[in-house]
Amino acid sequence: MVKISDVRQEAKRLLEKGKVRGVVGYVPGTRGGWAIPYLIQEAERAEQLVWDPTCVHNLALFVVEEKKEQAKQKEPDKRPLAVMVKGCDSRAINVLLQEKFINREEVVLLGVSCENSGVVDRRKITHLLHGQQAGEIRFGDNGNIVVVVNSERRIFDPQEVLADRCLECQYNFPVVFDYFYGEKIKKTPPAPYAQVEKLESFSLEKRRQFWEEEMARCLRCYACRSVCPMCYCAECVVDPISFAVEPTTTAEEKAKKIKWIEKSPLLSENFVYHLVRAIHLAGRCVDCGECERVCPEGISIRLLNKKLEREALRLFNYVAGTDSQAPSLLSTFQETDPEDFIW
Amino acid sequence: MRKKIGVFVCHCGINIAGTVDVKTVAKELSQYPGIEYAVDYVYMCSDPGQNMIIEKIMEKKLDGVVVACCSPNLHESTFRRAAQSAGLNPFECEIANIREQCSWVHKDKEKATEKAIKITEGVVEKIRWNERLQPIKVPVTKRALIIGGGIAGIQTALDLANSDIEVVLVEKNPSIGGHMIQLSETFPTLDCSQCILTPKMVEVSKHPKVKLYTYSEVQEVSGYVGNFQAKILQKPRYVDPDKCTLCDECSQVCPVVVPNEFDLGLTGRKAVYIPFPQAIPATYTLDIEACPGVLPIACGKCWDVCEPKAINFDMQPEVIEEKVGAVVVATGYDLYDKKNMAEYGYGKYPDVLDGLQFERLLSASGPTRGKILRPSDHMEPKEIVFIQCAGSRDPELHNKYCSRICCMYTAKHAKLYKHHVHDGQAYVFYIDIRAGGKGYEEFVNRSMEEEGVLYLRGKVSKVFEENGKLVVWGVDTLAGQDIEIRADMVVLAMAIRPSSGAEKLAKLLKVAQDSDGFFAEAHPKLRPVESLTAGVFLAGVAQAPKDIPDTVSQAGGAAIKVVSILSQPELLHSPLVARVNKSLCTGCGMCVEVCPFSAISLHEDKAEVNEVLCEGCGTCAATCLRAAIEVKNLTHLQIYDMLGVYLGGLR
Amino acid sequence: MNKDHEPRIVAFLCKWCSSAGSDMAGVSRLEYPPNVIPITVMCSGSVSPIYILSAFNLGADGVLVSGCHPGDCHYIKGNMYARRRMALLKELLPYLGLEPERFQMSWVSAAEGVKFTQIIKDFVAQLKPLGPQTYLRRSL
Amino acid sequence: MEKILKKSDLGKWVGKLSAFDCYAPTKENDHWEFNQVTYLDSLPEDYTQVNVPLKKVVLPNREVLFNFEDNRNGGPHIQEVLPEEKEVVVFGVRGCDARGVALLSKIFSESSPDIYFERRKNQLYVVGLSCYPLPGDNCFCLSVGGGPFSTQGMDILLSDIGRKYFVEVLTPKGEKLVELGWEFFAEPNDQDRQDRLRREKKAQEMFNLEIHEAEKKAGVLHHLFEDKIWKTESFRCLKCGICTYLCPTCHCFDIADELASPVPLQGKRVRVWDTCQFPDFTMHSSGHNPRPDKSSRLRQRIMHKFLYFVETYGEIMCTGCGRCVSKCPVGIDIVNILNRVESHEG
Repeated sequence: MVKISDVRQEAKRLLEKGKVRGVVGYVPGTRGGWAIPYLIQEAERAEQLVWDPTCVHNLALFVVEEKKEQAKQKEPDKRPLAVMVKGCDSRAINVLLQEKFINREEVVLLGVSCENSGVVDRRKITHLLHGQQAGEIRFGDNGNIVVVVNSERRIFDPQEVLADRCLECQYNFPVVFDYFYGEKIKKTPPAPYAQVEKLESFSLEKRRQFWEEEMARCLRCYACRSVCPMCYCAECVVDPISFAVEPTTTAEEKAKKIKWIEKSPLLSENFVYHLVRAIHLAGRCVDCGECERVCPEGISIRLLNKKLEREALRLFNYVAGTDSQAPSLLSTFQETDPEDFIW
Repeated sequence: MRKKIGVFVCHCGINIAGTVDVKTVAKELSQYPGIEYAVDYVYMCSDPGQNMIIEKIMEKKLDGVVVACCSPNLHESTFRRAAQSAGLNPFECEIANIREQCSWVHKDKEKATEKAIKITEGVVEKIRWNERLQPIKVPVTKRALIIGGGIAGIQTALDLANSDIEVVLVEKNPSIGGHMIQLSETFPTLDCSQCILTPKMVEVSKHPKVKLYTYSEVQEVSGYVGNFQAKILQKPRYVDPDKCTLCDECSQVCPVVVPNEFDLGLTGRKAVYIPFPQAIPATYTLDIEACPGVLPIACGKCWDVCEPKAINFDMQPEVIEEKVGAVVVATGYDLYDKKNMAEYGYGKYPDVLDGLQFERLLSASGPTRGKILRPSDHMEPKEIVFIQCAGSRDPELHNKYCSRICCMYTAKHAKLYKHHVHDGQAYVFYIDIRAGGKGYEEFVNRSMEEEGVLYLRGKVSKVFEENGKLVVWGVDTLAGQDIEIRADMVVLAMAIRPSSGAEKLAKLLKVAQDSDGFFAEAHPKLRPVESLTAGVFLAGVAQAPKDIPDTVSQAGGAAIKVVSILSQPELLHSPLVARVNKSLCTGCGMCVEVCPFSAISLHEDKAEVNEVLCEGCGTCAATCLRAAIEVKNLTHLQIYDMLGVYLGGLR
Repeated sequence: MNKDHEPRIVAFLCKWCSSAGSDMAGVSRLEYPPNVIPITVMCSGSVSPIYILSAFNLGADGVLVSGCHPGDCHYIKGNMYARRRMALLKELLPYLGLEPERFQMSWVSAAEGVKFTQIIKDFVAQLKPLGPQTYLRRSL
Repeated sequence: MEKILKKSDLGKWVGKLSAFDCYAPTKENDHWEFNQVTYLDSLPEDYTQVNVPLKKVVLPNREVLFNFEDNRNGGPHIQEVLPEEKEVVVFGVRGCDARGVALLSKIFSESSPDIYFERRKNQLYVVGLSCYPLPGDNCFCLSVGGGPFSTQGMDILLSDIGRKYFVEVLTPKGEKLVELGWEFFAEPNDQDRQDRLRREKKAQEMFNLEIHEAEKKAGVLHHLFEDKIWKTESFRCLKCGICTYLCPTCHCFDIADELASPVPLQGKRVRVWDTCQFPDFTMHSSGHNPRPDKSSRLRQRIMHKFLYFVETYGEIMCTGCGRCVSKCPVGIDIVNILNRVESHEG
């Protein structure tokens, strides 16, 4: 079991000694028992840190955000940033290292194990509690999840309440870390690609229908993009204007910004947006599932990522975020790569 | 400002006009937004056609010209020259291919015309964003680095030096000469190898344009075509060549004996030695590995006896930097390692020799002064077996390729053996006889017919010793019977392998190797002496097994390729290269990983393109997740606009 | 389904092999349907997936990417990277319900005018029965 | 005008409204949305709140303003496009959403009328449904001038009082709807009125979220432009558009030209949703961005609702629907922030 007091103590020590410029971790949120990401900069606040199944966020995102923030500072604080990482967060960190977006010295990783369990899916909990508010959600024994409702303790089987991504996860403990809390229990999900395979078993027409219904709902709020630690480009293909503008940029250069995708949430544009997003994440997505969690319309975004994840594994034997030294999926090749699809 | 574009539609006689309604193409284009002028003409590439383009550029003040005609592979340069003569930048002229990709492949005139219009409109959209570019000028260091001092390196060096190009010749051994200097006679004329090589060795060493580094190795090469910087490590030889008088006193007092590499271990040498009498530079070398110690206290006998005080124990390794404009790899070969040939008793029985050892036996300067004697008992072998393809043409166990020289030198060996041992019998086991060179076939036939050498087609399965004889078990596949020969000596025509340092050198020069480890040529037929790395050339066996005449020819070829680069005041490189948008680059280095030419590197977390190395393939552009790198004049925007036109009219 | 639909195809051809191969088809006067508009790029390795998505978005009924055979790439290995990228795209598009026939990759050398011609014929033939591609096509 | 409609008569009444496009909450996956319906037998018992608020009917996330075409011969040609003439009835609108449209009218109708908004609003008939019990844990309409039985912005308000609806007909438009099915409406008695009132009272007691003295926040916020709360609270902000896109009152938009064909030039000018939370929202052509970071954007969202709008229109631009609190992926809580600024004002 992760002893949160150990994490708090280490966070406190790091802050007191000035070894880090802050600790990104989970603290209790304002509404119900749901944790929120927080940047702790005062040692005494380290006591607020929590680790429970509501710690759904991928904190690698905040490493990216903080890095960008520091880059804007005239006198950047060069000290590393400490960050609590779960298995998927740590794999995201690995991809960021692989892509040299961050250096290893820039982060102190407080690795927390998911305790042979995972984080919960808010929708599933809400459904199970019939709208009642959970007061507290914590890890139980054997991967079970304990939910306290109106001071009544209820125990749920992980299958009932865990996020799908956790039920399909093989890395429920950090793969890169400076400190490790909890146990390394290797999980073997029975069918990590079952949902992908199910969709594949549909006829083309049915698949098309499925995705049309999904894509039609997209509001283009870009929460899926914004929450993704891999979407750290300065300028996105869907941005209508260029962020690479300096005072010296000429009007002609500005006119060169290509509008690949219209801003309107037209079905076709939503499709292209999500396709580009998926392709850009090929070999980079660590399936933290945040994109799908944050989607206000509940679009099955993971099904796209998961498909490419499976193809990367099946065709190229590649798993994202496991080796920060290896070349990326698409910046390397094997002579023996499949080509039976080529005429 | 919007470009003023002119469109010139060629009839190409009826080649285009027969299928494409060129008048309609010109008319449609004249109404296309931003088109200043559009016209058709019977032969645009003719002088009147070109003159019309030139006149219209000036008259209409055009700053973009699209010629709709044949494939750009044919007349792009013609029309760009014409545009240039009217004051345009060559990149303000583009070709729309409406012949090979349109009129010649379609029959339906209406559809072909429609397609020709689209193609031309697309090129108009492309040219709108074309930048005026100038060829990238690269200064040239008029010097060449040649790695390897065998016949390939020597010949290249001489050809270059005689073309007034300074040469830096690096040889890792104490003397130049390579394997050729070890040979006795050369096929098919049987002239003495040393006699024909030593004049060249002397010439190269005395040539004012040649700087020779022996006992040296290339450690590092940076830069690019025209501008390489090489770091050369010169190993200390502890003997000052200028003072050494070759009196041999040192060698006589030296207490250490080690196998002599030059004789392939058939003789010994001292720790301080001269590899062979004609060595160049003509000096002794102290083999520090073998020497009991450079401290006088340990031995120092040589130092004591050396009157001119040429021996200097304080010599240090030295790293020398040389700037050169081109590099020639002439690193030659090594024989296939002994340990791989256990079935023939090679390395186990002293009388199983490899081809090079046999050359030494045959050589007048060799261990036996040219007499053929068995290393074991110094008896003349009366029965001798030559085994060809030892380690070659055997994809399962050894090397899959043919080592190419063995058929000929085995024929030579057998012939020379008969010259020495008139009453001896020579057998040759072979798979095929490959004697494709000038005079080669005749040479082999003479060995068989005049010398009575017995050629047996088949493989040898085993060689073992029994009662002082080497028993050779083989099979004659022509007669279909097993053969046992009780021989006095066995000579293996061992496969040749790329020189042991080839892999390291390939990495250091960023030159590709083929699957056998030989340096890969840029094109197997059309660019056999160039590597895929601009400014790095190949000569001799380093590229593939070959004999002396081929090596000399290739050396000459490599030399002229070097001259063609270094004779120019500056190199011109295509400006269609990748460019980084630094504000978008995040320094992930994926472009660095995919660039086939190592043209991209990271500096301060941003990608940087070396425009001289970049070939403009654009693999980086498709790899970059942030569209932070693209190739000039074929940008994402240009592709997007072309797509827009080609697919336009979603109405 | 509109059987008479003339599919609109964009073909990204690498300059050194496939575009030269299409020139060869021309020189040999081989005939193929005029449904393809070629875009010559330097190397198949330079074809970004977004070119293909954008082509469909702008109304292409089919997209072809053609490069040098493995080992023949003018730029040594650009086509090898292309092969990986396109393999993923080839998997992804039908997963979303786009007919797999609409996107194709091929190897065509400079000498293979006949092969190029056949590829275009086959591609057009397999696209015709599918009718217009409206799935990813922008309709305002 | 007050009426009574038996629940079992709802479908019959809606059947009389065939001249209208009728919308009602339907369940998609696990959330509710307004979708067009051909019949409506009942309003679902488990209905809480739609995901995308009513504003999408009057301010759709894509509004075509005009078509343009650059003919080769004829030069540019522009053709105005107005919303389709079609009257729309939306059933089951909660008070917060109806108030949202009412607040939007202040911007799009009152000061300088927007023809697209005007037409859509004029064609819209809002049939509200009062909130008992409260639809969500994060409702706080009561503290921002609304309430579970608010009628602002509605034409009719239905209140569930057991087996029947207590019907408040609020506008001539409402009267028109009732008129079409007059036979199904009865007069309420005192018991009905009491039932309705009792439920309203009860509902008002159910709130567990409130902004203390929301109307005074403007005065407080006035001094907090440089406060560090924006930085600490926005640290976790994703800069996505959920809070604003799902807000019943957020109405920022972008104007874009969408091309059907580049040559000949042909396309549409459209108005699409945009949000102050996107980094490019305030980006100048020069590259300068006056709201360069998440903290300035979070501040803008709150200031606009509780200070700037109050200064201009005298009302808070928040209807307390709670969506931004519930839907924020990182738990940014406008109520909590506003209550905290009060506490450290002194």
